[in-house]
Amino acid sequence: MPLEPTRHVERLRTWRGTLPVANRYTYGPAAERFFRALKDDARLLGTRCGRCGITYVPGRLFCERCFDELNEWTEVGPAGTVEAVTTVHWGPDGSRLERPVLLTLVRLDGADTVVFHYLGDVAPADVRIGLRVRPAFKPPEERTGSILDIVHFAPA
Amino acid sequence: MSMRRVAVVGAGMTRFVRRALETPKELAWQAARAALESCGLGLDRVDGVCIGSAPDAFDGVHMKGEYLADGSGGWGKPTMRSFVGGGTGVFVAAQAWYHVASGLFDVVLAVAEEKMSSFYPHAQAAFLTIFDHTTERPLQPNLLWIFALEMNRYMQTYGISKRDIALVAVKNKRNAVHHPAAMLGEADITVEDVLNSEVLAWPVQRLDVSPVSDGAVAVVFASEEAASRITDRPVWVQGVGWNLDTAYWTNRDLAYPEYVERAARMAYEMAGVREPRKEIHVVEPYDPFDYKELHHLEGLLLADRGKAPELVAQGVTLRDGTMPSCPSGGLLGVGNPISAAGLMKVAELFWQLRGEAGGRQVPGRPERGLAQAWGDLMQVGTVVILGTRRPE
Amino acid sequence: MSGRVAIVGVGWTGFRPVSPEVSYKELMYEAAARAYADAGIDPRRDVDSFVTVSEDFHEGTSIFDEYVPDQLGAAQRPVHTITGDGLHALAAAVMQILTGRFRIVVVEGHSKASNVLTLPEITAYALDPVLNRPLGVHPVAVAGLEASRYLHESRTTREQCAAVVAKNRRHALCHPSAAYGADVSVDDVLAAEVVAAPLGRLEISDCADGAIVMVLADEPTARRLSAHPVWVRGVGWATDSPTLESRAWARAVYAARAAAMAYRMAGIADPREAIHFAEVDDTYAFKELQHLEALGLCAWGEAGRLTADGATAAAGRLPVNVSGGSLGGGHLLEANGLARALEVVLQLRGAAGARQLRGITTGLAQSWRGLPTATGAVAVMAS
Amino acid sequence: MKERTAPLPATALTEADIAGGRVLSVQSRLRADYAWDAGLAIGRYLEGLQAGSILGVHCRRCRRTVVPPRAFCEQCFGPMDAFVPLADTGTVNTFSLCYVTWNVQRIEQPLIPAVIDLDGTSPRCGILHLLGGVRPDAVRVGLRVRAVWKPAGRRQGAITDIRYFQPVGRGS
Repeated sequence: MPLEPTRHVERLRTWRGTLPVANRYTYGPAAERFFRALKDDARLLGTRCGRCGITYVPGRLFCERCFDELNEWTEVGPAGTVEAVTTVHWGPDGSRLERPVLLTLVRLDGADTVVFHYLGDVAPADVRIGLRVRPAFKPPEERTGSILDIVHFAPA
Repeated sequence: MSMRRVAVVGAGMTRFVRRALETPKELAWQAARAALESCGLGLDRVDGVCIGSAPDAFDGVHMKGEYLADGSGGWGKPTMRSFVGGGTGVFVAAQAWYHVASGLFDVVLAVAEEKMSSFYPHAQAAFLTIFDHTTERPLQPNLLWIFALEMNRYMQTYGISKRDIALVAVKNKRNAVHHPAAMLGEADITVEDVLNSEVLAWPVQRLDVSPVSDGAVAVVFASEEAASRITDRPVWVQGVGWNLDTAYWTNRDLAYPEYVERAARMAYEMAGVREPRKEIHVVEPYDPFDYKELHHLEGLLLADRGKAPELVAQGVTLRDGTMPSCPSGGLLGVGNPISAAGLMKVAELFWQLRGEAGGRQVPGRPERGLAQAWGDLMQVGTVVILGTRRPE
Repeated sequence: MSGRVAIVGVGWTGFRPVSPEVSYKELMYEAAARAYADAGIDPRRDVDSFVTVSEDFHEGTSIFDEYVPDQLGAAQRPVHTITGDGLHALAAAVMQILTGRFRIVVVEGHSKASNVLTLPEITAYALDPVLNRPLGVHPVAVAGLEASRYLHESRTTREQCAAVVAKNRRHALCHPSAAYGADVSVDDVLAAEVVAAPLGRLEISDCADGAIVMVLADEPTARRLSAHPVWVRGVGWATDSPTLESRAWARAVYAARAAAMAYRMAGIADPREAIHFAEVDDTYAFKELQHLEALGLCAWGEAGRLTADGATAAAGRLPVNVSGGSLGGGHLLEANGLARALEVVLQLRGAAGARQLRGITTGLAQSWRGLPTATGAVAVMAS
Repeated sequence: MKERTAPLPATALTEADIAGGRVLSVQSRLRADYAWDAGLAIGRYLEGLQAGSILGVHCRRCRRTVVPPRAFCEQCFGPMDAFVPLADTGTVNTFSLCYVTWNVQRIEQPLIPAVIDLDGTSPRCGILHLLGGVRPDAVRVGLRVRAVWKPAGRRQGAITDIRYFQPVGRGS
């Protein structure tokens, strides 16, 4: 420990700084295909691992369990089931939100995995696990090939 | 010393490219799958995973090791990511070694990945954040500074010329012509090309520097017993070493990488190497900048201080020289996705020692090779020695 | 395992909400100096390797391993960093010693969380940049969803989760180093504002500053250095899917796998019989319950009831987080798992002061890597 | 052309592929703000700079004076708190003429970063700073330099309270 610690509060200093980190991400071959289908046709595609019997949505390039390359594309949903739900009262920076946000995990029909997204057009009190929901897509001309091309999931 | 012996049994890699379509985890998967296929293993045979990746800023994911875990084969497995800056790629091999040598693991997959193109607009800007936040970052340093300062000190101390150093870039870019992963193989490059390239931070010029790259490399390590069931031509880990010098880099002798010497001595001692210049048959020193290869050959005790340029000038370090250095083409020729580039050097030794290096094969059936990486604020040395002879 | 590995020295500073009088280096130096004094070693002469844990964005520095050697006495020595929890570093140290080439290995973890002004945004940067991050939500949403699924499947109640908070913050009152000891009732917890339903504000650990250093040694060295070595009988660590899409949402699979590895190494067939007390991750109150079940210390869906009944309190049949956990002690970022291990060491040494447990010889420490990961580690230790 | 035994994976893109939208991409900017506690040693250093003085620290056991100051000696691991004012003159240990900024903008007049061994420290104990007030072609290793300070009223306790170092003998 320092031999002569700083005891004078007024002499304590902090140095302020920020990390200048900005990134641009390509989607990779699998997500490229998933998001093109979402953007162009409002279709939701998964890839199936025959060896493990799992359908991943969004479709993936490889199976994390067995490492097989996944080439078997299959359309899923668009309806699905709420697997988990939360009402979030904090904004991205930790400040209190005036209007809380509903988030959910949706298992699309035909998928073995879940999609993390907003839940909309429903009061928090009316949401329960097991609720049947469907995606609300943005109009075709507003879709960019993003997870936000789905506005939210809403009761089916 | 009754230590559990560890072998390298497989290796694989992606191409090194300026901008990859694949996501970081997809690059990791491509390399890892190639490595497993090279030795006929399924992922179910892997007990543990070691991930090597340098700053999170490049790939642009906080806790990048977690993000990379599935692509690296870590689903449901013990998975651990290490880093020692640019030394990470060779270190992850040392980490895989201690996983297996501990007796806790039989087969370990080491995966190194970097997708520098995700830092946008330019990856070099990420390096501002490696400097001390209070005493250095306000001066707006860039990575070229520390290399240029070290290179100048090295040249000044020993009277080395830019021309002496440019020979390294020429050698490595020519060697890389034969590497299927290479970005910058150039058969006809000359010293004049290097000396006439754009001055970035004198004495550093454009062709003294390795490129910003995306890529991944994977290597499979196995215990002696497991290796015997996988291959009849294992390559053995004979020694590992690593060493980290003070963070106060301006308080150091920049003309000599003492941390590399210390790491090398640790590895030589473990490998029982007493006369490295005779006993190391092929060497892959870290060459992110051309002078660094010289600096590192000296730190590895493979050249006298200030004398590495003479070895290069005499052709000793050519692929068909008596001590081939960077026969892969190195970072200057193959590319420099930081940690992946380091592990590429370990993979190169594996291929060279098995006689599988194709057009890059060094003559004379090498029995022992050394791979080395360097990193942080000219601060860390990492060394792995591989050989065809089973350790005592 | 032929060799045995022991913890022969511990040192720590903190744990406080802020620590403005020291830099991170000085914080680490103080913890290291204490650990070396505790072990009776000179780091410049006696230590064969150093393992530290850190994450770049928690430090505000890329490849932060650059800045660790000097204040640990580790300059020009073998040092490497693991981007994981402190228990991962502990496991790395154990492996190094088991190779037979290292006698003494030092492990370090620290938190200067008070210096990080935008922690939620940084945590959100761990989400998949294409699939998840564009939603632009506070990462606590992931914990809320996990709590939602866990409570649903395990039939655990919010009151049982609140009992974890009340227990751990009361435990922390008996720990002079804990940052957030308080006499909090279950009703207080349930009355707090909702953050990410079903998670309330008091069910979320607050961060603290601190540093922890441990000295590990092989058996002959440990017996020479220490009259009360604490033996590391097993270590394990594991990762479930890093993706939100394909991981297990109700069960802590990572903790179950890590525990299976550690129990195998320790030769433990029945953890309920072998483990006398546990320090488990309680970053969120429900995680303590989920982890106890994954560790096999109780049946699935049983941890909530046991907690509400007092079985996991200091005086209970299976004391859990007698230290106060991170709910009571403060969450220490990468050092959080080392805080769990530290309490196990102190208890097994009989040096835990007012919170000393009686009749214990074997304890377990467990960590979770935090949002949004599915990674955890386990260490089983014995006196 | 290069020899290729088997094609290796990874798909190379051009900048135009991404910028032109031929492949999909998404951008993020990390919001990462910090208030790093300077602590004892760097706190004193910054305080000294604000007062127009460069502080080093001396280890009695190792008989070494170093800068920037630290609260511990990395050589003997003992605590170190003998802060000593150093001269603001020194010798250029090494330097570069850098034509690229940290964020990769080309500049015509080079920045001249240098390691400057300050007078009063033990051998090879320099700091990183910039040189100024000198023609780039006149800089050499061994050059004697002196700090050029910001005016006292504009100093804030930062390494940039020294604007740069310039050759000794030039008025400042």
